[in-house]
Amino acid sequence: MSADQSQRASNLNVGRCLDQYREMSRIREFELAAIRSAEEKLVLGAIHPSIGQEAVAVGVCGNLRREDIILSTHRGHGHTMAKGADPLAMMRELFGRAGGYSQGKGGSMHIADFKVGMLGANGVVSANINIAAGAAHAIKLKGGNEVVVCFFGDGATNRGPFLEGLNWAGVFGLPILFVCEDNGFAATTRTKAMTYGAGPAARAAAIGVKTTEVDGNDLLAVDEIARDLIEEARRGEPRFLLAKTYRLTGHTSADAAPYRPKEEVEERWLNDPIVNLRRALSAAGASDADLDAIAAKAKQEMTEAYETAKGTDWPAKELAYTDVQDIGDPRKGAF
Amino acid sequence: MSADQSQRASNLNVGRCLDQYREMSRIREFELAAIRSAEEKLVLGAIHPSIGQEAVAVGVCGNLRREDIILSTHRGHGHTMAKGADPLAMMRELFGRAGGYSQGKGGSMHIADFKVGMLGANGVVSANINIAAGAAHAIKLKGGNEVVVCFFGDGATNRGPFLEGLNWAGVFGLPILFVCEDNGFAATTRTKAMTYGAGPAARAAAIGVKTTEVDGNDLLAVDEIARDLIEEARRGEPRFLLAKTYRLTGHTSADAAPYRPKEEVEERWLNDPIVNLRRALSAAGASDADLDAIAAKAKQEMTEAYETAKGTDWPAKELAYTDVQDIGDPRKGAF
Amino acid sequence: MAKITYIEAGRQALAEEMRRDPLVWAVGEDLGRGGVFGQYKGLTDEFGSDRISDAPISESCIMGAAVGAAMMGTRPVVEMRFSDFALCAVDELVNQAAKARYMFGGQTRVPLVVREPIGMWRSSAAQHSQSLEAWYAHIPGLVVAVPATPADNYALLKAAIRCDDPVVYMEHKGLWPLEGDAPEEGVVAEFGKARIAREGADLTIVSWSASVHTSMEAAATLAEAGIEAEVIDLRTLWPWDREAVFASVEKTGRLMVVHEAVSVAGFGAEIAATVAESLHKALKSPVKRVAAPRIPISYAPVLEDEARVTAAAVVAAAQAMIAN
Amino acid sequence: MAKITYIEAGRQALAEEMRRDPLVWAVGEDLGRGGVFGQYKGLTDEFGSDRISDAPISESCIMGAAVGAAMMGTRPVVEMRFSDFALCAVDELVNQAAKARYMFGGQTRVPLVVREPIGMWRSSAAQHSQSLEAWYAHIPGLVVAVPATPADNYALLKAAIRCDDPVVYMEHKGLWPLEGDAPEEGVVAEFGKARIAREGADLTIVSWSASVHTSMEAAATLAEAGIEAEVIDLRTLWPWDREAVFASVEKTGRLMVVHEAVSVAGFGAEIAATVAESLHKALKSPVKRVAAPRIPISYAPVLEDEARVTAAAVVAAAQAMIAN
Ligand SMILES: Cc1ncc(C[n+]2csc(CCOP(=O)(O)OP(=O)(O)O)c2C)c(N)n1
Ligand SMILES: Cc1ncc(C[n+]2csc(CCOP(=O)(O)OP(=O)(O)O)c2C)c(N)n1
Ligand SMILES: [Mg+2]
Ligand SMILES: [Mg+2]
Repeated sequence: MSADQSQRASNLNVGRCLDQYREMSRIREFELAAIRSAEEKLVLGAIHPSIGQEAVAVGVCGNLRREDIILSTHRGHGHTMAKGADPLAMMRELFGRAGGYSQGKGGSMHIADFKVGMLGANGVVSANINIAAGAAHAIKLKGGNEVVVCFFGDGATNRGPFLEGLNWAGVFGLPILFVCEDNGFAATTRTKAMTYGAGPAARAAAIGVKTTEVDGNDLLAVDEIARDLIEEARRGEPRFLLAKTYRLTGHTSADAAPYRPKEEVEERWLNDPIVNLRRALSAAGASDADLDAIAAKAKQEMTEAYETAKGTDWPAKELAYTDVQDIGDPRKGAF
Repeated sequence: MSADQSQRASNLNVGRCLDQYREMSRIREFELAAIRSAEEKLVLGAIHPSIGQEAVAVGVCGNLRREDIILSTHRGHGHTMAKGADPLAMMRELFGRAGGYSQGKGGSMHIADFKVGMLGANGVVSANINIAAGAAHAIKLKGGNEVVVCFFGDGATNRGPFLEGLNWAGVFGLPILFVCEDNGFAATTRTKAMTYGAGPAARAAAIGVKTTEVDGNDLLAVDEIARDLIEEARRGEPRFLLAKTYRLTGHTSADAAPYRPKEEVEERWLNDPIVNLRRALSAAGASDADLDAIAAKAKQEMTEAYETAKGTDWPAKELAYTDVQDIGDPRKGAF
Repeated sequence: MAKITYIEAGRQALAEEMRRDPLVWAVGEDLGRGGVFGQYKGLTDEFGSDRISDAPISESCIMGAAVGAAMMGTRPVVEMRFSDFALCAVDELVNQAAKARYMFGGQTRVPLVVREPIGMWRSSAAQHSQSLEAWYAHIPGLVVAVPATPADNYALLKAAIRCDDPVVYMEHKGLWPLEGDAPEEGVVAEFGKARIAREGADLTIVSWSASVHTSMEAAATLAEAGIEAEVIDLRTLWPWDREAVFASVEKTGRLMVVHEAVSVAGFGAEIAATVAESLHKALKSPVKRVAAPRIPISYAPVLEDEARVTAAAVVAAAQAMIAN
Repeated sequence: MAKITYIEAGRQALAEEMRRDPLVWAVGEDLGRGGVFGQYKGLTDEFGSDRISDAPISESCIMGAAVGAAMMGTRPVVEMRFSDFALCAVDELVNQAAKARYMFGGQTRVPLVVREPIGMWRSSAAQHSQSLEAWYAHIPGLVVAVPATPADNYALLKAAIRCDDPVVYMEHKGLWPLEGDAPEEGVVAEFGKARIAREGADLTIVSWSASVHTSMEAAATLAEAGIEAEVIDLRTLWPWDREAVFASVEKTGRLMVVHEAVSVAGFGAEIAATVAESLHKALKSPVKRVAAPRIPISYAPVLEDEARVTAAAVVAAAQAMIAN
């Protein structure tokens, strides 16, 4: 491992890292439970697992306050949990049941938890970038001290909002950190094949947003760098973080990803961010017993969420007509 | 003047430069006639004069072949004439008369002359960038040897198509030169105030498109640099040229531009690209008499265009229903 | 009675709402210099450049940022300059603003006003003249306001700013200089309540925005011929005042809808279809739409006029209906 | 008779047109791997990656580049994946593609096909389920095709690719696996010609896309009750086959329009209004629309179904009409 990696490993805070290990394990187990549930047709729509990318979600969100804001994408389970959302309410949403975060109206791509500052996943790639800039704009107008973190993928950097939203954040001096999870793929396409030039970081820097790159599979690195960037952003200097990682599953739980060689994926599994963190924790003296217990507890929590969600009723159908808007009767003129 | 300026001045080709002086004078006189006509309400809609920016249009288009393609913006009169369009058909379009380039359907912002490879001005800022990329894409698919030049303003570089179109040109290796006319303004706003970072050139370079900057008020410089960039682009390597210039008039002919100090404008007039070129030509031995004659002839040509356009009939009203589309009757269900 | 122009009425409404509520702010290109039509003139002096904010030429970010800022509790008023340019921000308006509250199960609101000036205005041609109000009326989650008078541009804009739903607020460019009675100060319109612009017993003309004036002109001409048209100004298309329209048609037995937009799939179809569905037996003659042909809008006046609904066309159609 | 699926019919139509005309090419995200629904599977092997082209996630450039490529004489087939994502490219389609020929006085054509899969499809929720065909029918310059059967997805797609106008080509995601009679090889549909899917004398049901099947199911149920519905599949909305609809309504005296999209300002309003305007006296009962409430589409089936037009709803409405 590199010099500053060993540096970090040596002065690692075991208590904090155990928490982060717990969070990463919980996300992993949530995704695994969701994938199983999709196979069982309990999950009704498409899901985009974040397996392999947990260190980015946990490393970044671990440096946020409850009142801080995040926005996510179609691949949002990890970010949402890392910000403090309840996996049962998430699982219920994936199952389209009562008590889901969106009352069963949204599903995986439209989970939000405004109580913990999670302003929503999004089904439209790159669309959350402008919305996030606006959330930060509101914080500035209100003189608040919160910061916004906007997560998006490498593929999102080929859409217009990437340019418009970063420029906006800079022009207005907004408290926002843009986090690009570069997992190498945009659905079934290798993002590089459709991206000219040096890529997202170079583009962000050219727009004027100070940019940092990090190994997104190294929780300790993400944690340390995110801490600084978030505090700089909080002062109204937008920041951009490119986290290099890898999508260990297919694009959706239904995607076997035949378009990439088995060897590539196997090799990437050797760089599993959870295993990496566990290795560092062991080196720092954490016992296998404790670490196993954390993982087991996470698995059990998600199994319970799965069971409970499975046993939950469908939402009442009247809900289809609520929260459309205040003005006007949505039933008018129908059927 | 700078070293390479004097260098250029010394080996300037008088014959070629006289032609360019003629073109710039014709554009200037066209714009002046159009502005007068707008005051007389002969021009019906808004016009955006290119006075002060003639060297960019002429310097770039002077290196194109007839079959090469250009796309322009709302400020497109200069580009259009420089590519070989007929000022009378343009003036008629501005006056909404028969025989106008768009049969009176488009006006100033929708002039095109497909015969000379001018694929249209555009009323939507930045929209021509994607269209131009597509035109170049078609050339590549057809195995043609033409090149596309896309002109747009500095303000256009804050819209998504700037990112999407440049990336597209690079990914597909298209024969296109992007020319950004940086005149400092986006309507009544100083573009810099709404643009974060180092600006258009840095952004283009970060997207991976090789970028060059030029003094857009120095015809000799634009001519020389454009020649090289166009030949490189023709080989399927997209290029970006940032031409620094200044909008000597208001945003539209009706805009007195009170938002900028008189002194600033007066100072910029001292850098009039036409005067600059004339100075170089005189130094190279061109006689005032010849230069005056060229300017006078240009003025006369545009006065005649004005007179002829003024005396031209309105289009036949049946034309309102033609060229909508092949399929379906546009009159159905109306009135 | 005091008079005011349509543009000034909107300016005053915004200023008053900004005084009343510090969370209201406006954003758009060139607002610092008063906006492209002068709708914001002088407001920067009073409210500063944070609340009357310039913007880069970034329509999708202007709209998208407004969605985020609205979800965070501010009340942005977005200026799109020409409704045509709002077509650069449709995902933000239709996929995001209109659906966020619903998709997130009621956890948020998007109290956003999008000002989208519509309509023909001098020779502005196909990319600066469209009227696409029917599009937004079709989208669940959106409110659509289409003021025809200075008083309504005041009262409806205030209502739009106070509304917790995203409101597509379509002023007509041709009406900016229109003078009319000043509204009662502080009055806030109720969405979905039409205005009877003129009473009449022979036929009902339903209209909105600039076409209300075309309809009134036609009604005056018809009156000379002894035909009394009742002219209804809908003021908002979603919701639209079904009750007022039904009551009038039950009285007159005849419905004509007049609008500037293209007739095919225009909002006139919704009104005509609804009345035909609900009041078939009350109709003395078939419902009738008077709207534009399906052509882009031209630059030359002779061509532009082919897309323009004139009072003469309304009169002719009305006489044909009565004769029928 | 040979059978074919809806998705395969489209794939074959594209392949045949690409063989016939080297200027036809397709572009969209992930096409190299067959496209998100497999509509392009195997085509790269035959035509190469220049003609079955991947694209960055750049909807506005995909559409905008197609406009430029079409003006330069190629015939791009653009894949938007979900019609919802096409909302990121509305300026390119509506302000540019639809208007270029007209704005430039006939100097160019924009022979572009935009494939925009529409409709509800499993639990896809509000941003992956919309049907906005009415929007595009409202825009001068655009053709709108909405195939309901495998045979039509073949014949209409071929017609769209050969058409010199920009065509918004809306396949229904729920129909991909639908099996039906294979079309006669090489057949090219004529736009604006409806298909009588079922003959009947008691009422006319006009529909398109997936709703045609809902209507047919309803018609079968109605037949058991002795009500003979004539079901018309419009196939294209612009142009739409007024003559066929009028002829049927003159025979049956009753018009019902059934579609999946929101009822308010949906294209059903255009058809109902047109029939009410033109055939008032021939109507034995009021025109009727059966379409979706004005709500976003939900994820959970019980909620999603509230936005779904069912055969039962069509049957109930038809019985009410007949009783009327
Ligand atoms: C505007 C838009 N275009 C296309 C899609 C379809 N789509 C969903 S996810 C995805 C890939 C996104 O790649 P990236 O941004 O790298 O995120 P990742 O999936 O890798 O996390 C695509 C193309 C979409 N949802 N929105
Ligand atoms: C999408 C869009 N937004 C706004 C406008 C209004 N508008 C017309 S020209 C202009 C300024 C453009 O500035 P720039 O690109 O620098 O070109 P310049 O006028 O300086 O030549 C604006 C904002 C428009 N036409 N299109
Ligand atoms: Mg990715
Ligand atoms: Mg400029």
